Amino acid sequence: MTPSAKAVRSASSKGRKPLKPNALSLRIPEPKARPGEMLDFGDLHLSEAGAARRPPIDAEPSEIRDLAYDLIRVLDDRGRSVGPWAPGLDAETLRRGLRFMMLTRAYDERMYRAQRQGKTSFYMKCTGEEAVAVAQAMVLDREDMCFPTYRQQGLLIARGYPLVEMMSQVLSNENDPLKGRQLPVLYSSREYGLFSISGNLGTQFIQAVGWAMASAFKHDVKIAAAWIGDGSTAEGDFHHALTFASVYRAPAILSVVNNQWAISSFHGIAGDPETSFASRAIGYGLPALRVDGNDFLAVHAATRWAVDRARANLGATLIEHVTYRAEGHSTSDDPSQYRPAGEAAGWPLGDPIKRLSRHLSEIGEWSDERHAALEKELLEMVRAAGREAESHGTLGAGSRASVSTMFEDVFKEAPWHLREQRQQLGV
Amino acid sequence: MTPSAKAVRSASSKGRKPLKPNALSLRIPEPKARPGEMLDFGDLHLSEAGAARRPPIDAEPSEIRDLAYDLIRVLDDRGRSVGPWAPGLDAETLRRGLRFMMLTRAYDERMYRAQRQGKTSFYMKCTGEEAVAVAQAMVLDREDMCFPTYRQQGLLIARGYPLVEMMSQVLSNENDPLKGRQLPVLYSSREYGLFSISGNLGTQFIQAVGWAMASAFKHDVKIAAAWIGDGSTAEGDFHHALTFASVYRAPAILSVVNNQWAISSFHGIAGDPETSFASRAIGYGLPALRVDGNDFLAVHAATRWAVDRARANLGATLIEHVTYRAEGHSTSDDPSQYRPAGEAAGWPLGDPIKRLSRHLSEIGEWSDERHAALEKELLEMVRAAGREAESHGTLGAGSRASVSTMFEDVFKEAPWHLREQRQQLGV
Amino acid sequence: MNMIQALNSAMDVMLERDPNVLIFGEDVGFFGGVFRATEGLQKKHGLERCFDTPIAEGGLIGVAVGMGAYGLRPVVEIQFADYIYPAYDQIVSEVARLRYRSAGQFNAPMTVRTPYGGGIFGGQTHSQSPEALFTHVAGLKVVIPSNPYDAKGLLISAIEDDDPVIFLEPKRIYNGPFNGHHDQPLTAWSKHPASDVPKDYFTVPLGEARILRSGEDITVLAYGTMVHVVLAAVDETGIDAEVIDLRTIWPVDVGAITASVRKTGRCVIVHEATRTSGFGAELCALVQERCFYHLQAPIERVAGWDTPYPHAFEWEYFPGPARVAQALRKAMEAQ
Amino acid sequence: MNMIQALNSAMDVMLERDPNVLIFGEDVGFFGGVFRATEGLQKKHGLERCFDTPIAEGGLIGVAVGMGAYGLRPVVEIQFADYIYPAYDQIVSEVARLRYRSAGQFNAPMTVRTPYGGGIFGGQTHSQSPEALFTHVAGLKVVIPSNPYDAKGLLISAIEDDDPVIFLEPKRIYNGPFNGHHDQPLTAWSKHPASDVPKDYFTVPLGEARILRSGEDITVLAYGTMVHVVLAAVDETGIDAEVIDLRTIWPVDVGAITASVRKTGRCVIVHEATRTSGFGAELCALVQERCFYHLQAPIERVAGWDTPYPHAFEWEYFPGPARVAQALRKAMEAQ
Ligand SMILES: Cc1ncc(C[n+]2csc(CCOP(=O)(O)OP(=O)(O)O)c2C)c(N)n1
Ligand SMILES: Cc1ncc(C[n+]2csc(CCOP(=O)(O)OP(=O)(O)O)c2C)c(N)n1
Ligand SMILES: [Mg+2]
Ligand SMILES: [Mg+2]
Repeated sequence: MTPSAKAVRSASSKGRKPLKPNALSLRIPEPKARPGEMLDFGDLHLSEAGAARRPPIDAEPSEIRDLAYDLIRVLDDRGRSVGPWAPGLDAETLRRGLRFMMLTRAYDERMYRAQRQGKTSFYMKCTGEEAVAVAQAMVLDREDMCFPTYRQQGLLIARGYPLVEMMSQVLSNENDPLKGRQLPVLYSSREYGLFSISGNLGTQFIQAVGWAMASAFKHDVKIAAAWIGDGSTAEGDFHHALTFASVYRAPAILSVVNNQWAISSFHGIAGDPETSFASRAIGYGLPALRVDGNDFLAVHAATRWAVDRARANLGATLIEHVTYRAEGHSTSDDPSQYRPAGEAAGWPLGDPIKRLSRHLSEIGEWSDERHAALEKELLEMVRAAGREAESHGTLGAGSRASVSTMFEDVFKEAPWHLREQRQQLGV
Repeated sequence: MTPSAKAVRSASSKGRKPLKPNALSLRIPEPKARPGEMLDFGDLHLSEAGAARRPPIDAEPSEIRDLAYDLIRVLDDRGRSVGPWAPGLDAETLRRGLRFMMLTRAYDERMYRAQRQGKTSFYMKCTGEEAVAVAQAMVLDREDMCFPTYRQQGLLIARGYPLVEMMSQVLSNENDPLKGRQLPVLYSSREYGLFSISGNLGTQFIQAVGWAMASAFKHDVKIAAAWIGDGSTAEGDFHHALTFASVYRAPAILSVVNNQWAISSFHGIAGDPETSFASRAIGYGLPALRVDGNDFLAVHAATRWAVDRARANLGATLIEHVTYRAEGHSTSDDPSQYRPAGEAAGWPLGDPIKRLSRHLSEIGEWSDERHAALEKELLEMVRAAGREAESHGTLGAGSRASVSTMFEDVFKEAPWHLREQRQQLGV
Repeated sequence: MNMIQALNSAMDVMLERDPNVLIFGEDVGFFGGVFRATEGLQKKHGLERCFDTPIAEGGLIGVAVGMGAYGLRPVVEIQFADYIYPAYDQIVSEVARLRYRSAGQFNAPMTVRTPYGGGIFGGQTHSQSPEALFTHVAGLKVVIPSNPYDAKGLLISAIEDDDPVIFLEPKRIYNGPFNGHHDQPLTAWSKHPASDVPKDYFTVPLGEARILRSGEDITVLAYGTMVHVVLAAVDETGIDAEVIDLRTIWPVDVGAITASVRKTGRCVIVHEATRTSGFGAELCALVQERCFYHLQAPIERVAGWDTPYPHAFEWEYFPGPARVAQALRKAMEAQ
Repeated sequence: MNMIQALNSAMDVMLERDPNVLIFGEDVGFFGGVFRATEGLQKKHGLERCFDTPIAEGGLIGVAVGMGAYGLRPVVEIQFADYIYPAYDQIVSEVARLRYRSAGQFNAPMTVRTPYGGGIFGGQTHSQSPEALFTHVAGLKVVIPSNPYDAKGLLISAIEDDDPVIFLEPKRIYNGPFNGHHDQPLTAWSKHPASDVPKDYFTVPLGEARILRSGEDITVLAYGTMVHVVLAAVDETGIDAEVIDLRTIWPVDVGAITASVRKTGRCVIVHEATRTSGFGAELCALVQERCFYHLQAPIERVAGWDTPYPHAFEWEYFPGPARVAQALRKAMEAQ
């Protein structure tokens, strides 16, 4: 527990006067590797695939604290599904999951390029994290409400939300369901059970708990699911969510997507690198699962456990998905400035698409040919959708919602001052 | 884990339409007893005095999670000091502790009556909780900075802050060090290492971590101590404090004073009644101690452990003090409205003053006569101080700070607008 | 009814009429709230219709957003307006913008009740008037009643409104129409016509001011406790003032204000909040923009000083009748 | 220097001069901040002089309060002003009031740097101008530079000031004096005299406005990006306007404002923030209170619309030269 060498060096540097005996010093956590340094994932606590135990869904949280530190993994290195968490999904379901993940990635590629081509202002990919949103969407009922961050586009894709609508939001064009009001990727679809994504981090986590409380209040059967990034767990709303969820036993699935980075800050800035994000739940008396977020089967199984528990009126579960943000934070970011170039490639938990594809092949339900064909099909699909979306306009070119809509929906009906302002603008 | 009978009853009441199969329901926690009902402390997890183990101060937090659920107790039912946490304090120190606790109680009595007599607007007692502030103040160095709530008046008393000054603050008179600006009991004394008490709950917890970080940043040896109520742990700043304390390994003693109640809300509204407040620390990788807050020796010993650890540059410890708010929340409160009358008397952990007094007698260092004499002496002392303080004025009678001071200290120097406003008021 | 009883009655009526209405906040459940506004509601309507929350203002507003998205109409109490700041992010970034950013897919039809204002020796953190911190935020309605009748009628309108409403309750007049003469005994609401409040459902529309006293010489704009202080000052000066109780401060009833000032040619604005960037500044700007050519004197602002609210100086801080009278005379004398 | 370089230089100078200065915020350490304002400072001054924090704005301001009480001078960065709300309680209830409530025993001499304003297609949550939410709070100073020279001089003054300073940086002009003509290429700061910034220590005093253009016919009050928009509009209309860059918006340089308006008899106020209860309202109130008898026309406010900042309507929302020119003409035509 001594401060890192670097910290000490720099603490005593800058020609300060000699330290008092037993002088204190400030510990500033640093990632194991910075650009130009050797990769090092030493602080990542891994378990063997199949090793973690699977308790009954009505287990007391106090009996399963170990699962907040273990890592639930189903797919082993050879692509076999092993251990008590193996969900036993049929090949059809697995192929659907693979398809959604690959479609999500193809969609990201397309929109990333659209931004680079100046067709919109901003974009955010979820490359490497596709399993989280896709597998969870497949476990949730269509009626359950999702409160995501900007990095769960896989939810909409897995729920079959039209690509053209998604793209139109990103392009802020005339077909944008949000009328050009929101930054790209801050989707919203009541119809598809996706709550309006906020630009302010963390707020959705407690809102999801409120939605879940409302469902319980009405003796409904629907549950809520929320996502938050590792970095954002530091916001007060994360604490609020766990507190309210535990006090009122809200039927909610609370996921921390630990992709190791928060823009340029590594996970150790959001919490002591020695512990896990899943373990935050322990102090609230909530059950927690730490899961291999790049293992589609593990995410599916852990989510299934939490969903069944919530539906049985046993309340919320916190799930930490251990994954990796393989690309930049957003189109405004350049990760080569703050982390080693090879980190994504060296990530010990691999790539979720490759791993599920390998598993399907392993069980004789998939092949490189089929994979290549599917890739091609999806690329075509995205291309076609892209062309159609762009025909509705792009940011700053072609059509968009009429300017007068800018003054609508501030209130249900526009009061005098907004009518006046609209007239001033002459629209 | 099924919702409480009451909750179900009332959930299905109000002639709602029959529930769906596996309908969810909202759990609203309720205290075991309300006015007129039988006392019940069944959800209080007690351990035997002497039972809890005492790890070395450099133990890894991950090795001592059990101490977040155990209860550190030193004084047994017969008033003997037992077990590994017995601090082995000399009689002189114990008598000083007793004196400070009794003085705190006498002070509270006097100021409570002063409020009832209309000499001030408001007052808050800490009756039954004296051991927490007094024992901790005696372990901390005089140079360490305290960030208390309104219920740690024992800190000032144990540090020898003049009673007349304290009383003058409560009376908002001409001698009030805070110039009549603050609500009674929101003391501040830089000289005595007590940070300005805020009316807004929880804010001091993260500020204390900042002060501790500053001390470490300057390679100083001072540490910070902060207190927060059980109810206030739900505020975001509690989470912020644990997060920053763990990330930067701040030398701070973070105390949750669990006096069972937050005005009319029982501890189960601030967090699942099944778990402990100490256990909140686990998810941050911080060590936690759950201690009998009415046991002067236990509080002293636990605080000593945490202080030694912090001074060894090993960072913060969260201490939950299990105690009981024996009186109303404040002079504006009437607890008989929401909790059984006998609850204070029936509290299983007894009264801190009686218990320490009994222990001193048990070891032959105290007697009823000496106790009575001390009580009398302190009463006199408080009476004299009260008379002197009141001679400086009381709220709404006699003198107070000059009105023009109302416009000072908003900024270091008063800008034009405050000078103007002061002139408008003609002072 | 006094104001507390009227507020309680409004919530009682709405709990009865609408199964989607629920109430929560710190100490509002079994105990009935520190000001007793929700007394008896849990017992009558059930544990989960009116319950206590953890002490986390940001948390309870966040919960209300999710509940609103589900389809409920939460009525939340923030124990004192001074404690609403931990919820400021949820209110500004979420509650106020949800309808807009989701293009109408989601909204947060909540009512946030909170006692505000001074006059009770509450010191810095039980006396604040933060209304201007909400009028600046697009998407919020801000309502402040000044008597029991309006309190009930406006609260019911607020609960039924599909937009979020910040409902600020002038705690100093919960028990009687305090007029600033702290040295005189407080007259009870029972002696005031507005204490005659129907037991049943009725509404007072949002967005409509009320002319409490019509006059020819000067217009006084006020709300909350200050309405009663102004009436006292007007009496004492004998000035023929038109006194307007704004009731809804945003969107404000600009028509009523403009008509009055164009008639009188003079205007005094009164609030307890600190002067700088207070809501009085917006009122002043609106009036001079719309009535410039009718104004015969500078618009006067009477407000709290730009300091925290100091415990021992309650009455030096509180903008009482004397300061209002002074401003009235000043505005009348100006040519 | 451009504005980022000037800000970086100010912090570099202060880290060098004062061992009690330290810098922290989200991504400000190794990476140097998302706008690169702290680039190189960690490497040069040491890990604990400039470091990353958890994403908890309330937490980092709370930490800064404790550090201030210890005796340090924290300079904290809030990544975007739109994300300052989680810290609002700490700022309003703690930072602003600490000196007052402790009768001067404790103070929080911190500088809170945060990029604000629109013009970058940042949508609702990367474009806000929340200055009025701070000018209403007694105990805070609010500073907004409009060019590199002032940015460095004012930031050094802010860091050295013993009162808390909210330092709002108009992000749209980080790289050049954007004048609102988004269809024209942006001229770089290098072509602007104010880009000539001394490498070493110097200060620009807080509380002093600067007359950027003296004129006889009308006074225009602005700050931040809007200063450049106003200058463009003045050129284009050919109106002989006196343009005042407030620089410190609170406590504002009321003397400079009053003198100018008394001379010109007309006034236009320009800001990006939503109009209602924006800082323009306070300026409008101050001007009509002090210059009533000199005013020949209603004071005009040009401001952001009372809606969130909509992504696709950047230039319809942004108060550009055309809207300013319109207001100038209106104010000039009025009799
Ligand atoms: C309240 C708030 N503070 C800061 C930001 C700026 N910001 C946007 S994303 C981000 C990093 C979030 O990291 P993490 O939570 O780990 O999610 P990830 O991007 O890794 O998915 C930051 C600091 C914000 N949007 N909202
Ligand atoms: C932010 C904030 N919210 C609410 C309040 C009102 N309030 C004052 S004390 C209190 C109860 C606090 O209970 P707890 O934290 O358990 O401390 P205790 O009074 O029991 O010592 C409440 C709700 C406040 N002062 N500040
Ligand atoms: Mg992340
Ligand atoms: Mg308590």
